[in-house]
Amino acid sequence: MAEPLTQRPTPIRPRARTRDRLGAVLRRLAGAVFVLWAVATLTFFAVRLIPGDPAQAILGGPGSQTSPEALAAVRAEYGLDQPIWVQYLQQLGRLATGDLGRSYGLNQDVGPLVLAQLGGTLVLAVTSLAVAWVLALTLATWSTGRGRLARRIGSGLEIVAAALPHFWLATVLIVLFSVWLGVLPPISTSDARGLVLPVLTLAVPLAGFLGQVMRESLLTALESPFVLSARARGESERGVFWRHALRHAALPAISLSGWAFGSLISGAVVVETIFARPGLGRTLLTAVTVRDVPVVVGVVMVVAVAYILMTIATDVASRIADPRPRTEAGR
Amino acid sequence: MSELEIQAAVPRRTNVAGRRRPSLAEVLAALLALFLLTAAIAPRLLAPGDPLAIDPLSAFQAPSVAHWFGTDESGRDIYTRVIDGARDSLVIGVTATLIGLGLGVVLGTIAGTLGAAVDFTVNRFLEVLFAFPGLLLALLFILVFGPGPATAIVAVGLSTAPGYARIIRAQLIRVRSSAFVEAATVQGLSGRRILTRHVLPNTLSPLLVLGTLGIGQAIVWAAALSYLGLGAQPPAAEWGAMLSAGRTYITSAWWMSFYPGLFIVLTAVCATYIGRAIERRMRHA
Amino acid sequence: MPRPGIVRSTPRPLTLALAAGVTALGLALTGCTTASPDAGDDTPKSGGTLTYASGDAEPTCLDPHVGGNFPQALVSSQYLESLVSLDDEGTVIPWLADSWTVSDDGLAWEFTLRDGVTFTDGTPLDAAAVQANVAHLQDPETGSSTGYLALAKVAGTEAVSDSVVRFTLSEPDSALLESLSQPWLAIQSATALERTQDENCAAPVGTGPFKVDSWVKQNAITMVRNDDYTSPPGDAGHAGPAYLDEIVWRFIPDSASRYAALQAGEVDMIDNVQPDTIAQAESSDTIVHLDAPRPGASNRIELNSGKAPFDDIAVREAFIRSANIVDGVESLFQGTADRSTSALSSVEPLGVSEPDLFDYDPDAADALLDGAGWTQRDSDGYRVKDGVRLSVVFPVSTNQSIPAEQSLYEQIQATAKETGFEVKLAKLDLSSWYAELGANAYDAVSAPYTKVGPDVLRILFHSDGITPAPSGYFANHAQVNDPEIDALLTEAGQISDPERRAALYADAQERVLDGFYILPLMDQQNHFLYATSLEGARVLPAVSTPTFYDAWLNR
Amino acid sequence: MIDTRSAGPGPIRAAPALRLRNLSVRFGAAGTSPVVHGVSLEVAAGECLAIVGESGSGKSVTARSLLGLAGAGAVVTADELTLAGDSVLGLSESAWRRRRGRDVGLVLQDALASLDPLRPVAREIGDSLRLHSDLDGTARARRVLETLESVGLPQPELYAGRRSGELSGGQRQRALIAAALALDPPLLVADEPTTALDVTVQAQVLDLLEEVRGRGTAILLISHDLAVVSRIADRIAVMHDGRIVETGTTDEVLRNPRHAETRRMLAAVPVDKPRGSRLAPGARSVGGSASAAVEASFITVADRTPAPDASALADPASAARAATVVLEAIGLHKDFTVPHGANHRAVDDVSFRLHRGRTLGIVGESGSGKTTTARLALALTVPDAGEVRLLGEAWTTLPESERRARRALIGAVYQDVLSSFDPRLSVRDILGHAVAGPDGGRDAGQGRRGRRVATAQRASRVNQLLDEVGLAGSLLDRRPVDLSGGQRQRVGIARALASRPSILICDEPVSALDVSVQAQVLDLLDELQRELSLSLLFISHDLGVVQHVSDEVAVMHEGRIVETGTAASVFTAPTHPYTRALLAAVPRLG
Repeated sequence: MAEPLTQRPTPIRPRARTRDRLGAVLRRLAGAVFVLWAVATLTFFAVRLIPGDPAQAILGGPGSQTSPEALAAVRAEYGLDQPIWVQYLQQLGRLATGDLGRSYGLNQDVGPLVLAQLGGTLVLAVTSLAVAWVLALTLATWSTGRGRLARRIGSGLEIVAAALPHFWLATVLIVLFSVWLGVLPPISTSDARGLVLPVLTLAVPLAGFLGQVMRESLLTALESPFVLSARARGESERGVFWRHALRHAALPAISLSGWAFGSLISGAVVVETIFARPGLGRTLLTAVTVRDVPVVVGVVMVVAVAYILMTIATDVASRIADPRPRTEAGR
Repeated sequence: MSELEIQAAVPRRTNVAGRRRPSLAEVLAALLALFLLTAAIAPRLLAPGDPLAIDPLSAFQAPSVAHWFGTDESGRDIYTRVIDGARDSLVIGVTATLIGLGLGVVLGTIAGTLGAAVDFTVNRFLEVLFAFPGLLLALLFILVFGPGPATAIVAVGLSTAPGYARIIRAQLIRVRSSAFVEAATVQGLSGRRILTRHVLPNTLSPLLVLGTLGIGQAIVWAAALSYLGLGAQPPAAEWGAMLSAGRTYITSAWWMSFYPGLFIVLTAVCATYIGRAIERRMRHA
Repeated sequence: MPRPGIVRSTPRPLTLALAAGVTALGLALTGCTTASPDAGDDTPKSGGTLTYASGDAEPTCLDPHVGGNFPQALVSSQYLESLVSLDDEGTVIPWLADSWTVSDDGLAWEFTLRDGVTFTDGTPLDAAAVQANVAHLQDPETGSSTGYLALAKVAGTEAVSDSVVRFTLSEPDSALLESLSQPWLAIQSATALERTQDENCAAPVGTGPFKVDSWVKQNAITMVRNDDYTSPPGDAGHAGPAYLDEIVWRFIPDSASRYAALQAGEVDMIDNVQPDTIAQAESSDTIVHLDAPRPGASNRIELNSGKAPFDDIAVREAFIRSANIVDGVESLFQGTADRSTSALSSVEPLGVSEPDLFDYDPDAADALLDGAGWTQRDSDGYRVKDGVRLSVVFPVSTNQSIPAEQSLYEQIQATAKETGFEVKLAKLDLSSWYAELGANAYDAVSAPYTKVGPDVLRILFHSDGITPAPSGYFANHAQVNDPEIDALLTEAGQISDPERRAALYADAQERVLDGFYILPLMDQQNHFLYATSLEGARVLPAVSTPTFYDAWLNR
Repeated sequence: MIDTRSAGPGPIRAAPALRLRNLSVRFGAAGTSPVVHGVSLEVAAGECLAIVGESGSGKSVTARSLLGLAGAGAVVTADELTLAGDSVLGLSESAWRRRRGRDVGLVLQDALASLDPLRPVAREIGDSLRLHSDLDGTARARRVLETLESVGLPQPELYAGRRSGELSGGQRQRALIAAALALDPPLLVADEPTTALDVTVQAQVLDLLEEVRGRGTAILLISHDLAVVSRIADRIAVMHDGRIVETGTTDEVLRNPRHAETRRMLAAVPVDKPRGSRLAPGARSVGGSASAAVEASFITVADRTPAPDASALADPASAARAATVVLEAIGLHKDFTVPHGANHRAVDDVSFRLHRGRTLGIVGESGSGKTTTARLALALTVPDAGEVRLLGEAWTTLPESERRARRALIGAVYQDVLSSFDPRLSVRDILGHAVAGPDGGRDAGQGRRGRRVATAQRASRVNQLLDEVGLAGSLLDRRPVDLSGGQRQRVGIARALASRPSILICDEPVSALDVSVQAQVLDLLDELQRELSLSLLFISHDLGVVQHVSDEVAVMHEGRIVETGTAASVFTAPTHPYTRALLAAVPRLG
C-alpha cells in the first residue's frame, strides 16, 4: 500500500537522541517552572480580589476586636502597606526560596504546615489511585471475554461507579461498614484500617472512570490482529489478556492518571473532612472558610507541584509501558 | 482484502452497535430522562404537594404510602422535594456545563485557529489551569466571589472548562489536518470558508455528547459544593443541599440523604448512557 | 431550672423504630467494645487513654488567651486552671485562689493564691504569675478578645506578697469573679508566656491535671497526665493526680462520622451532638448523654431594630408571633431541648422568662401587620407596603448554627411566610457572615454569645455594643438603643449588692423582652455523648466544658 | 532451494497436513445464511494450496476455522477436519489451544499490527515455545534466534530485542512468519501475508514461503491476488460467495479458467494489459463489491461517442511530441523535520512534465516520495526549492489567495477516499458544494429567483456528474460511509470533476479496492480521460496498474526520479537497476 501522508521517523544517531533527551528534560523543566510561576501569579492576584482586609484576617477575622494600631502594626509586619507590585515581587522572591509565608490564623509558617499535611493526602491519593487501578482491572478482567451480559453489567457498574458523589458514597460506606457491620473505623486511625473507607470512597468512582477508558481500549486490543496471532500460537484467554491486551488497555488509563490525581486531590477535600483525616484537602477547606490566604496559596502551590510531578511520572510510566517513539500525529 | 473481509463477515461490536436497537439500559435512561425533564418543567404534575410546606409534627417519617420517600426534619415530603429539586439540579448541571463548554469552545477554538503563538499561549494557560484540580479551582473562585448558587454554577463551569478546551482543541486540530479539509483546499475553498463549512461543524458536533456526559458530573460537583455549604441556599430543594442536610441524620433517617443521592447518581448515569447513545449514533448514522 | 450535670439516659419510646434497629444491629455487631456499666466495680482505676472527638473547628492556638473561643475553652480546661470556679449552683468557689476580698468601693480585689501549686514546667504559682497573665491578656500583641473584654475594668495589678495579688479596677465590676472563672482567663506559667506566641500556642503551660504533649495539626492533640497535680477545684471528686494516662483530643468535623466513631468504639466521648443521635443514644445502653447548656445568653434570633422593617416594634412582635417555635423545637430537637423565652441561658440564676410574649399566634401577627400598614399582599403572598416587600434578610453562619438550628430557621421561614414575611435565609461561612453583619446587611440574625453571668446582657444590649470595633464587629445585633436599658445595665455591672443587682438585671431583661428585640429559641445547646466505660466525666459549671480529672476507664 | 513443484501436486505422503470436508460457517442463529458453504480442501506436506477470492468471499473465515478461530458467535460444522492426520472436529477450547502453534501456524497481513507492538519480537516468537514445549529460558532464547535466522534474518541478535515498529516491513513480516514457525508446525496458514508490502519485499517474502514449503511444510495461502499466488502455489482454489467455485493446479486455473468468477478475476489483473483495454466487462458498471447487487446504479454508457480528440491519442508517440505541457515540475525539493530534529529529504530534485490528455504514472515503493510529489503538485505543501508550473504559469510560487481561483483546473482523487469526505455530508451535499465552487455559488445569481435558478442548475450538474461516473441518483441522499468502496471512489472522482478540471491528480486511487472494483475504476478513469481530454498524474505503488494506465512513467526511489520514459520503454527496456529490480519483483500471472 502507499506510504501514509505523515512521515515515519527515520532511525536517529544515538548522540542526537541523548541531546534530544536533554533538551526535552530542559523544556519540561522550563514548562514546570512556568506553570508554577503562573499558578503563583494567578493565585496572588485572585487572592487580592478576595473581599476583606488581610490585616484584619491576621488579627482573627471580622469577629475579633482589633485596634487600628494593631492593624497598622500587622500591615507593616506582613508588608501589606507596600504597593501591590512590590508585594507581588516579594511574594515571588519568597516562593523562589521555598518560603510560603505565614498563615494569618494558624500562628505557623505555611511551608512546614502544608508539608506536614502533604503526607496524609499523598498516602490517600496514591493508595486510592492504586486501588482504583486494581478495581478497574478486576472488573475488566471479569467482564471481558465472558459474553455480552457480563460486558454490559461490567460497563454499567463502571458508569454507576463514576457517577457516585464522594460524600454520598462515604456516607453509605460509613453506615454500612462502621455502623451496621462495625468492622471498619469511620475515622482515620493510626493503623491502616482507618485508610480503608476513605480510600474506597475515592477509588470506586475513579475506578469507574478508569474502567470505562480501559474497556474501550481493551476491546479494541482484543480485536486486533496481534491478539489473533497470539491465539493462533495457542495462547489462552488469560494469557491473551495479561500478556497482550492489558498493556494496551492500560495505556490510555495511564495517561489519564495525571488527571485522576488531580481529581483525587479534589475528592480529598470532601473525604478528609468526612473521615477526619489530616491532609491538604481539609487544610484548604478550613483555610478557604476563614480566608487564610497564605495557607490557600500554599496548598495551591504544593498541589501544583505535586500535580506537575505526577504528570511527569505519568509520562514516564506511559513511556515505559509504550516504548514506541512518539510521532507528531500520534497513532 | 482479508481485513475488510473479516469486518464484513464477523459481526463486530462497533458496526453492530450503530445499527442495533437501543439497549435496555438506553431505554431506561431515556425514560428516566423524560421523567426528570417532566419533573423539571412541571413538577406539580408528578408531585402535587408543596415542597416547602412544613409539618414539624410529622418529621422524620420513614418511607410509607403517604410519603414515598419519607419526610425530612421539618416534616416536608422528600419525594415532593426531590421532584421539585430536579429543576434546580438540572439547571445547575446544564448551566455549569454550558459555561464550561462555552469557555472551552472559545479557548479551544482560538487556540486551534489563531496560529501557533496563540496556540502556545492558550496551551500554557490551560496547563496552568490543569494544575488546579477541579474543586480547588472552584474553591478559589468561591473564595473570591463569595459562596452562593450562582457562584457555584460558575465555579463548576470554570473548573470543567480546561478539560473541554483541550478536547475541542485536539478535535479542531484533528479535523483541520483531516483529509476532507485538504480536499476542500484542493477544491479552492478559502481558509475561512473551510473553517466555517467543515472545520467548525465537525469540531463542534461532539459537543452534544460532551455536554450530555458532562451534565452528570457537573451535578455531582455542584452537589459537592452544596455539601460543603458553598452552593444552593435553603429552603431550595437542590439535591446536593438536601443530601448535605440529610447527612446529619444519616444514622436515624437514612432516606433523607439516600433519595437525593440516588437521584444525583441516576441523573449522572442517565446522562452518561444518553451521551454514549448519541455518540454511537453520530458515529454510525 | 435544670442544672448541668450528668443525665443517665433512660429508655424512651422509640420514635424511630428503624433507626433504633439500625443502632441495635450496629451495637450488636460492634461486639460491644464497651463494657456494661454494672459489670465493672466502682473503684476508679488508673491508666488508659481517653479519646475525645470534638466537632468544633480545630483551635489555631491552644492558649485561650489568644482570641478566646469555645473550642479553646473545651480543650484548655484539661491543662489550664482559673483563679476561681463555679459550683453546680452557680456559686463562686475557690480554685487557684484560696480566698479573695473586695474593697468597699469595689475597686480593689485581693486574691490569696493556693499554696504549693507549681506549673508543669516547674515554675511556682505566685502573685507575679497572675500579674503576668493579666498583662498577657491586656497586651494587644496577644490578640485576646474574650479575656481582654472580661478584664476591661481592670486598671492594674500588684503583688501584695508572693501569694497575694491585688487587682485595681477603674470602676466596680460585679461580674469580675464570674469572668475570672472562665477558661479564657486561665492562669499560665509566666516563664512559658515569655516564649514566642507560636511556641506558647503549640503547648501552653498551666497547672491542670494534664499537660500538652504534642499537637499534630488536623489530627489530634495529645495530653498526658500531670503526675505532680495538686490543685483540684473545690467540687472535685478526688485529690492527687488524674486517673487517665493520656487524653487524645481529635477533631472530627462531620457529625455523622463523629457519632459513628463513638458507636464503633474508636472514641470515648464526642461533643456537638445532633439531636437525632441523642435520641438514638437515649435508647442505647452503651452510650451516655450529658446535657450541659452553655451559660450566658440563650439561643435567640436578634431582630435588627436599627433599620426597616424591624425598626417598628409592631413588625417585630408580628414576626415573633408568626413563628411557630414550639413545634419546631419539639420535632427537631426530639426532646433534647426546651423552648426558651428568656434572654439568658437557663443555667443563669438571674434569667427572666416571659412565656406569654412569645406564643405562636398568627392571627395576632396578622392584626399587628395590618395595623402597621403592611396591608397589601403580592402575588407570592408576601406583604407589601409602599411597593416594598416585607423581607427579612437572615444570614446564617454554618459554623455557629448546628443543622437542627438551621432547620428551625427554615421552619420559621415557612411559618412566617403564612403571615406574609419573606425570610431570606443565606447560609454563609464565618467570614462572609461577619461581613454581612458588619455591613448592617441583615434584619435578623442568630449569634451565640457565651459568658458567665448576667453581665452578658450589657455586652448584648447596651447601646455601646452598636458601635463597631475597627474590625466591624459589634455584639448588639438587635441594635437596642434604649438609654434606660443602658442605665440599668451599667448600674448592675457595678453594684455589689446581689439583690439590687438581680433586680436591675431583671428589669433590663424585661425591657428587652417587652421591646420584642429578640426571639428566644432555646438554650445554647451543649450536648456530649460518651461510652459507658467512661466513668467520672463531668463538666466544669463555669462555661460547661468537660473535665476528665475525675474520669477513669472501666474496661 | 528445492526443486520446482509447479507441475501439479507432488507426491502425497501418508497423511495430508490438512484435510477438510464440507466446512460450513455461519454467524448467528440457525437459519442465517452461512458465510462459508460446503468447503472441502486437502493440503499435503510440502504443498502450497492458495485460496483466492475477493472481499466477502469467505476465504479468511475458512482459514481461521482451521485453527478453531472463526470468531465470536461462529457456528462451524464440517464432515471432516484433520490436522496432520488427527481429527480436530469438536475439540474443546483447551485442546485447540494445545494444537495451535504446534500443529498449525498462522501468518496474517500487516505484521506491524499482527505482532504485539509493545513486545519485543523475541518474546512473541518465544511464546509458542513457552506454551508448547518444556524448554527453559536459555534454550528458548536459542531456539528463537535459530528461528529468526531460518526466516532470513542473519545476525538475529540484532532483531530479537526490537518491537515490530522498530523493524522494516520485510523484517517484521519475516519475524511474524518466524513466530508461526517456531515449533515447525506441519501446516502454515498464511492469510494475505504480502498484501501490505512493497513489491520487492513481497517478492522476498514469497521466496521465504517457498523455502518453507521446500522444507516440507504444507502452506495454505490466502490471497485476493491471483498474480501473487501464482508465483508459489501448487494448486489454486477460487472462492466466491462462500463456496469454492474452482480448484485446480495453478497452470490449469490460470490458463484454462472454467468458472466465470475466475475469468473475471483474471481479466481484472492489469499487469501486461495494454493501455486503454478494458479490465472489467461492461462499461461504467457497478461501483460495488463483488457481492453487491447494486443493479439500480447500473448505467450503461458504453455506446457513448468518444471525445473529439480521442483519435489524436491513437498514436501516443506522435501525440506526446505535439501535446502541450499542462503541469511541469522543475527541480522540486522537499525536506521534512522528523521528531528529534533530524531532517528527512522526502523529495529530491524531482522534475517532470505532464502533457495534455496524457497520463503520467509515478511509481515507487513506500517512502519513495511519490505522495509528497502529489502534494507538491497540488500545492498543498510548498517546495523548499524548485517550483511547479500550471499551464505554463506560476503555481506553487503563488500565494494561496491567488492560487485559489486556479484550483478549479486541478482535481484530485485520493486513496482513502472516505476520509476525504466531510463525514456530515451526503453525496448530494458533497457534489453540490463541489459544483457550487469555492464561493458557494453566491454570485451565480441575484435575488431569490436567481438563487433558485442557480440551485436548479446545480442539481442538474450534480446529476450529470453522477451520470459520468456511472452512479445512480438514488445514492444522492446517502452518506459516503454507507457506500461500497467502489461507489465511494466514484463519488470522489465525480467531486474531482465538478469544477471541470483539465488535470486530475490521482494518488493511489485504487489501492484500497478489490481487484474487480479496481478494474472498474481504472476503466472509468480511462473513459473519462478520453471524453473530457483530461491529463492524469497517476501515482501508485502498483507497477501493473501504472503500466496499464500510463503513457509516460516516472520511477521514484528515495525521493528521486531514477528513470523516466514512455510506459512501453520503461517497462520493456528498463535502464536503471532499481527499475529492473522492481520489474523483476512484480508478480505476474503464470
